Amino acid sequence: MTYEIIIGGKTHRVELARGESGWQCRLDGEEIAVDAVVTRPDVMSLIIGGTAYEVKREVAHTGDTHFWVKNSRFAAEVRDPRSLRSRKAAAGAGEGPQKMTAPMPGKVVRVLLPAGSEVEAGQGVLVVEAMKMQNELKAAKKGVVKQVLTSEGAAVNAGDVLAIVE
Amino acid sequence: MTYEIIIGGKTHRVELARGESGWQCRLDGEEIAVDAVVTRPDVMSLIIGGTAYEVKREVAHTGDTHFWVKNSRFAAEVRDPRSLRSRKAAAGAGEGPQKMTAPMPGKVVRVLLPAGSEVEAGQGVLVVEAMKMQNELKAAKKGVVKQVLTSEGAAVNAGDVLAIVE
Amino acid sequence: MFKKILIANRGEIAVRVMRACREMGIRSVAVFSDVDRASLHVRKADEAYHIGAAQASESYLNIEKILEVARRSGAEAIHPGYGFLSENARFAAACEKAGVKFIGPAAAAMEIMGSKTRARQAMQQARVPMVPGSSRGLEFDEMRKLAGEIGYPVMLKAAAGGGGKGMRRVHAEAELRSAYDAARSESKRAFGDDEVYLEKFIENPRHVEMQVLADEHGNTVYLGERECSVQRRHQKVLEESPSPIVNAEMRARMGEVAVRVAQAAGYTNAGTVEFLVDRQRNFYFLEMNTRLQVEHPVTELVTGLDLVHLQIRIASGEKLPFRQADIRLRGHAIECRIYAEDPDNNFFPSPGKITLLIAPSGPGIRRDSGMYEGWTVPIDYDPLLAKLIGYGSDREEAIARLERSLYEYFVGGIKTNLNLFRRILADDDFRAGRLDTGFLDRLLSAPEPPPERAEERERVAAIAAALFAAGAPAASPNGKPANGVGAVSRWKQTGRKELLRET
Amino acid sequence: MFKKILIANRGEIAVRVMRACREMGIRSVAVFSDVDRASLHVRKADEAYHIGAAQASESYLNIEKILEVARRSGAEAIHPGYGFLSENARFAAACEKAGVKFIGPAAAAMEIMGSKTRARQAMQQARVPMVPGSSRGLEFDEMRKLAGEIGYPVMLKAAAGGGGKGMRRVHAEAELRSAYDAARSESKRAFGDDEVYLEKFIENPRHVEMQVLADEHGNTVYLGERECSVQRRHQKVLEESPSPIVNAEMRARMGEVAVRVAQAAGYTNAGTVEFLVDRQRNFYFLEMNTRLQVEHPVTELVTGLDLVHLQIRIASGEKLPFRQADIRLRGHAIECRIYAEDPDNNFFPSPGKITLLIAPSGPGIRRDSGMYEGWTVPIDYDPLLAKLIGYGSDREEAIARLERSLYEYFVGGIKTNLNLFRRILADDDFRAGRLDTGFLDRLLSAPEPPPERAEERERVAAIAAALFAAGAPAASPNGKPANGVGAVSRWKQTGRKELLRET
Repeated sequence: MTYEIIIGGKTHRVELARGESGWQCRLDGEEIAVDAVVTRPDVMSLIIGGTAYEVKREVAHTGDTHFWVKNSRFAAEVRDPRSLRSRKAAAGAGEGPQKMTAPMPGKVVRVLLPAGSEVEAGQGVLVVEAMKMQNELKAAKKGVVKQVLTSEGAAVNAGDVLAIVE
Repeated sequence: MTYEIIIGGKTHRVELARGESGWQCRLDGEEIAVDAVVTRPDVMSLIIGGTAYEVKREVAHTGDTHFWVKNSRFAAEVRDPRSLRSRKAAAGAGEGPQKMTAPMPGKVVRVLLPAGSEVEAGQGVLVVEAMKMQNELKAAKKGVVKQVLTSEGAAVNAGDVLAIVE
Repeated sequence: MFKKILIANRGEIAVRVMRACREMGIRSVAVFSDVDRASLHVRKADEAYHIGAAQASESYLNIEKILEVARRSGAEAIHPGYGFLSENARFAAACEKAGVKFIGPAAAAMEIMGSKTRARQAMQQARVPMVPGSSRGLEFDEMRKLAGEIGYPVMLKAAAGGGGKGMRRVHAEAELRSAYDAARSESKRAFGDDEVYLEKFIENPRHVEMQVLADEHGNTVYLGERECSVQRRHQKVLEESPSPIVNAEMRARMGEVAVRVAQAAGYTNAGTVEFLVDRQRNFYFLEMNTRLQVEHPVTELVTGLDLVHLQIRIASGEKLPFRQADIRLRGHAIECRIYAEDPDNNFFPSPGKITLLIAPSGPGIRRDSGMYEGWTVPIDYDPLLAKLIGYGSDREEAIARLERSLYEYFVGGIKTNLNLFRRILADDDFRAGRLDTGFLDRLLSAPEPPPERAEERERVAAIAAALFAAGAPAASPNGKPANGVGAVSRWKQTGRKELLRET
Repeated sequence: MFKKILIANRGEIAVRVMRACREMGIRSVAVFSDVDRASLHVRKADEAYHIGAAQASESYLNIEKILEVARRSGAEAIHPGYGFLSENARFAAACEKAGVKFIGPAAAAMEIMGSKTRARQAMQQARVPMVPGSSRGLEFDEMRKLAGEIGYPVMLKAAAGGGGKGMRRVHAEAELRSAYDAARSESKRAFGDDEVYLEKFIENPRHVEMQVLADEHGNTVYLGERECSVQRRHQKVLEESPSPIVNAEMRARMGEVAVRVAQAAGYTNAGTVEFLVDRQRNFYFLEMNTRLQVEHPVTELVTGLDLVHLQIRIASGEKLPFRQADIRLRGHAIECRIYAEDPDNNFFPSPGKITLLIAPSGPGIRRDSGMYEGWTVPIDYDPLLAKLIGYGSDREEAIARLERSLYEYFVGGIKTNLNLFRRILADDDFRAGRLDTGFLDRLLSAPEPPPERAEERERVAAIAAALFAAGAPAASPNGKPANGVGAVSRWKQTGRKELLRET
């Protein structure tokens, strides 16, 4: 079995074969013997060269799959080149217009800058409240508020586009 | 939906209907409104007349299904009269010959009474060791050891018949 | 003693109070909103009643509905927890009128202390040292005038406030208007009251508070201080007891002032007197919190007492079972507030379903939690999920145990601030006890320390991702593992390279 | 200080030692047998090595394999936990020879104490009070003769014994032969040694033990006693500190004898001196356990110290960081040993898969566990799953907290003795502190108390069974619940009957 694992833009090629005991793994061309066992759903214990790792798999509500190694989180895309199946590609960090999205479900409590306003980098455009905290969404760059796609009092979901700054 | 729930030889008839909110339940002819939610697999929170119960479902390795209400365990058989489906019937406590079964997986470390021996009620017939504890299996009644179906050093599974006393 | 207590709260604090009830043989009654049917406090209660919509004003802040449940269930007393109605004197008075004991101070004492401005007035009379400022709520023009007199920077505060809500620091007059409006609106929303007052802003003070307990027979004691300087946006993040800068002599002085404060207000039950401490270790009365604090467990661990048991005993009319001289502090305790928020993304709240939960335990670890695996954290309330408290024979051991337990803690499916605590506890200033209320902002504005062993861990993540995809086998109790002594020859070729070994 | 420690054990104690290592910044090395690949101690370790088959002689008792892993991994010290090799002087000597520090006493002290008979000889010389009996292992004929002289009942004990293994009480000469053979065979199997000696059997004594700590610079202190009288088949089930019958004066006398015992043997590191206490509160030296005890957490909770940290510090050559006068006992702690066994079926072991695990936490609760949900308890080892320890400001509060946490604890899929503790803690004699080693047998021979509210609970079980079968919905954070204030009219018809209400 061969997989391509894409982490932070870098593609790792992992070839797996069952060894006499455990797995024989070739990671980016290097042979590594791995003793792996899933101790409970989404939790894998690995022993590699005597070192023990516990890796947790987490599917974020964005759809990304994270693998936690100790306290380090890695968002990984898994491709199986044979079947050409691929897990959701990571969203590219686009240039051009900035879409301001709701970072969490909540309620829009204030629109600070209406459409057409000029905006400085770091200036607040909207205030969203969730879990009793008000959070200002700030423009990433200087420009103009092109569109405001919500209004005060509106309930929003994580990922909803609330405004566009160009 | 109607179910027959058999607990300790007694059959309860439970009729369920979804109420405007929660469940409308008829238990042995009595109307009871139940607010129930499964909080995690096999754990159900019930509120009945204001009283909160947490019921845990457990499938024992004998195949019996247990329902725990606080610290009380109830082995229950669930029948759906419409479909005539039925969960495993509880094993009847037979008369006649006593089958002595291994209560847990382990190893037979000693056969105290060979086949043909006379045996008093409460007298040990076999010793099984598991988890570093030796446990004597005792005859429930006076009689004769009819058969010994294992031998010293044999590994046994829970439920295996090890000897028969008549 | 009461036979039944209603807990007018949710989350970890409701669970904590219910545990105390069960320990004392008292039945507990939960109330819950639409979105809390499956919450842990409902699972832990003896009785549970739905009281309304998610919005707090329809449920946890709704006095009429809560008293209606008390009546229906026959509860003899109500524990308000913290937040929600806990410092609402109207609620305490309504309880009294309904013949239900409010577990907290009398409404009169709450009214003095619940309003930060009235508290300042009372404390002025009792000659308790205070920060310069107004002792009443101000209209905008008055505020602008006074701020000009005492000089910027100044602090706007909600008179009804607590927990940092409705607070704003203002550096110059130009900022005053928007800060004033924001503080009022936040205060209105959080407490149903928009009175806002002013204090001189003290640069980088420590925030140290003193726990007091008073029975209804005139006995008042203090139980030692808590250092609460680690804050973000005026919200405490980590607390400890004792404070690294308070010695026995200072503790006695501060404790005596705190007892005087409580007595001046005719205070009963558990309360906390907050002080600002400047660099010369002078302390100033800030306010009194007339409730159980979020951070009460650190005091419980160093005193060995159970504050909720004592609250209930006091409310039922019992005398304090000890005197000041009987209180013995021992060891050190630190609490981490685990929030559903994303430290990598401006601490935005992160509600959602908890898909995996691995919780720490073992020596010196106390966990007061309101979450469980499979539970969906609602968006409607404060994002506090749980408190992780470490105890040790000294501060260093408490830190070490917390670090160990944070290593074990995993919450999957939502973001939490667990990694923030790893960073705080490793910080040199923190370890040296050099704390003030600016500590956390400084830490967060510094560049994040580079991830440890990033390359090695990325390679392990890649291997694990592939193995998960390939369907690695679940544990079998009889499986033969791979890296045994019997497999040593293969290790000679591969494992010995130690390319992935962490040393 | 060591950089890496190998833990030659499994289960909760291996996890507990690894936690201490992580807290001290020391890397931990696990060893595991075929059936323990997925066990918690492997998950918690920094490194892990397979050492052989399930049978302990092939793995956890195999000195050569363990030392080979120490060599390969570069571990500088070995912590043996309890059981297995922990009291094996040959192992301590082999460690020394291999240049690996054994975390425990020197082999010479272990040899004296590891053999109960040699210990009796040494203590006779140090004029420590002892129960009449033999001070050496006996052949059957010698034993029959001596037993006749001191009079039945007598106690046969394995010289290498501990934890009740290889012990037999004998009431009359007719029983002696089979008891002798059984004790020898059990001892042989458990300890690899079949020396058996004899003591006069003291009717219903208390079993009280004293914790001692000795550094390698001649300093020895005692840390207070533990009451361990609640036993079944000589196996401790529940322990507490302090003992309900030991006051400060008796503690000082017993502690001083314990220190004398340790010093007479040249003892270093953590050890426990066991005493029998008769009805007149006279105490007799029984034996010294030259290891960390299962029940060490109760001492940790009342002293505020971490015994494993201290063991490691002592082994690395540090001096004790305190003197006898610095030890301050505060509060009360009780430990329940949670076993995979079936109290309703003669306490037969109950290995198998844990299908559901709900673990308690909160105030005053410490949990040292070796299990997790989804783990399969192997059949091959001691059935201890976890320890639940309750702390309170007094004994009553510790009991109340344990009862509360037992209420929360649920282990599904296998049988455990959780309900046994509910019964013990509710017992009048237990609550009054009227304990002796016959306590538990008396409790178990009494008829079981009738189940509480059996009919009501059966009806709830029937309803839940039907709802599970019907596929009751999982929790939704937006679901409208049923028994709200809005639904009150229906409650008038049904709920008000209160047929199912628990009052």
